[in-house]
Amino acid sequence: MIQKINDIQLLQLIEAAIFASEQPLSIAELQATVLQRFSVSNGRIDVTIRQLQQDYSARGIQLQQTASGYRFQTRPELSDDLAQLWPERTARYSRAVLETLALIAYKQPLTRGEIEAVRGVAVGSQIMRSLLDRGWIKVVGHKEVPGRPGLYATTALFLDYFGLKSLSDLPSLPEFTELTADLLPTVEMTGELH
Amino acid sequence: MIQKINDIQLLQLIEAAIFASEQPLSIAELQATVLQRFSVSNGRIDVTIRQLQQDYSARGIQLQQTASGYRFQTRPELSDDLAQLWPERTARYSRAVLETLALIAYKQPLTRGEIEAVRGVAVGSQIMRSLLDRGWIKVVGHKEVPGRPGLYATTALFLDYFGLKSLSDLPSLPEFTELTADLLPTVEMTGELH
Amino acid sequence: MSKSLANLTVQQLLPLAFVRGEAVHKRPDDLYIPPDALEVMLDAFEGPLDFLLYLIRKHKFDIVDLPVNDITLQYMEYIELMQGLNFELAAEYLVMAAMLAEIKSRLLLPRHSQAEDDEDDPRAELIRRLQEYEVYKQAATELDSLPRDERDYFGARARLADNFNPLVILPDVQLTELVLALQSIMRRAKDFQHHHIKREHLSTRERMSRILALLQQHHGYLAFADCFELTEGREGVVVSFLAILELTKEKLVEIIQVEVCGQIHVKVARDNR
Repeated sequence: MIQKINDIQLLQLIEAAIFASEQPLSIAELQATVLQRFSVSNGRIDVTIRQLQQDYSARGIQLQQTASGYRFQTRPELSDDLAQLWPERTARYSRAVLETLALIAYKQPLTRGEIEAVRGVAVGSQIMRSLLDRGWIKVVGHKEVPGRPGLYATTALFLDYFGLKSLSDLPSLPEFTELTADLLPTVEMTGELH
Repeated sequence: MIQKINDIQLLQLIEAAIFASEQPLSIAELQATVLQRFSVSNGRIDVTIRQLQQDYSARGIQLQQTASGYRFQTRPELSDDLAQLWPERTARYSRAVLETLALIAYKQPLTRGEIEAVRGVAVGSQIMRSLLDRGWIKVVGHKEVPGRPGLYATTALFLDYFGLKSLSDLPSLPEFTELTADLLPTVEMTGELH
Repeated sequence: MSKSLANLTVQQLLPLAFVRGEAVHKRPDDLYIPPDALEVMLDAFEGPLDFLLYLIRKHKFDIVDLPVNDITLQYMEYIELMQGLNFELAAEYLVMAAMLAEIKSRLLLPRHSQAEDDEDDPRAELIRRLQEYEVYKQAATELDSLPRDERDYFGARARLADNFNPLVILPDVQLTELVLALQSIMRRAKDFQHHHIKREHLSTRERMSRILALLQQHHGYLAFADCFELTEGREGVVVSFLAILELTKEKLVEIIQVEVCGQIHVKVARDNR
């Protein structure tokens, strides 16, 4: 029953098995499955795996040893380009995010508390986080009131994204254009808010 | 923005992309994803793929072209040993499934009633359901007869699974052409048969 | 493996089902099939056409000459046998029996006139169906013998490197969306009694941010003169000056002059409340 297998066939079989398996394959698993009808020593498998590692050393994929066995994985340097294969689209920004961004753009620098005062609702940390992560806003200082809240302003990246040379290129609000062509409205906080 | 890529990097990137992708990758898909920031002609990709096919010609896996693109798959000679990796997996299909699939493949698009007319027997809903679930067939329209039954056709996934580049790669139906030619003399012969 | 695949696959054939495939042809040419084998056999057929094809092939009848008499007799014989076994006959088998009987009866009728020569042989439709079915039965066998994924070969995949990070495509925002958002705030803000609308140069607000950022770079302390970019000209200097005044008014910065006519400094405001 036990059959012989030559070195080339052994290499092909182990190579194909590791590629076809969903999980990493250990030497014991190779022995128990694809190699079960052959008489192959663990040492010979070791030699074959080292040969495979060498064969793939300069290729787009490499043979890696993990805790549970051997598997092929892509070269780390290629990860950024491979990411293009599965782009993850995030959901559109909520109204709260857009209003917060608009307020920071038109009324900067201002604190989160001031944004909340104008919007009339609390501004969640995740809203500020998503705008900070996007690189559209940054903290440019701290307001010297209790708690020293951060003062938010828009960034150069924000201007680049919207194709603006400066904030004065932001469109003026139609309903206020009759007041003045070049001036933009600002909501000033009442004394209690300062 | 458009960057250059040398031949070795290009080969590694295409190789890794095909290995990492769940579905076969076409040249157009490679251009639109991993190669989008590089300026690479389709001809150069062709050359690279031929190089890869040659690199893998004597290995345990091979680079194959299927209906929807390129994919790596194990050498057919190894399948019996590799099947040991999935002892519970069975790749047999019932005659009812195969006959239904063959009819859809060769006579598409056609309705379930038309399949039943040829097979002379009812086609169970679960047969159609499982072929649909598997992604091998799809409804491509409706026949304008009472009840507007769905018209079934095979998918690219069906071709991929059976290793076909297109429907024209299906084995031909030699008897079918003979049959239509033979039928006429048969009908004319009736006099002598009484 | 998907659930649907399980539906598609069949159990290993039972040993008794040797009637399918080559085993059938090796059987003696006599008609007799043991009743217990018949039940298994019927299961192995894909319907009455398949069964009829079997009978024709088994007895080496030429399908083109289709001896309806012999076939009908044999078909009926099996049907009776099946009924004797309380075998639940599929309607299709009975329809086929009826069709065979009908063809037979039509063939037995004497032919009267020349006109009837043009009439189709009643066997023709059956022959056409049998031949068409046989073509696709054969096609199914050939399809089954094609090298196939998960049987004759397996997909070869590689994992992504550990440093792989998915590419996140962030939502697009149009400038008009920002304006609309602000308009909606303004409409709501009008309802707040304690707010009042004031006009202001937007460039001043931008300059305020810039000066604060500049102060941050210089640890919160900057010479007054360094807050100005002289290359911007008179207008730029005015905007910067207004921005510093506005920052002072909003108590975000302080302007310090240690001695008369000394250097003026701008400093980020500390505890001035």
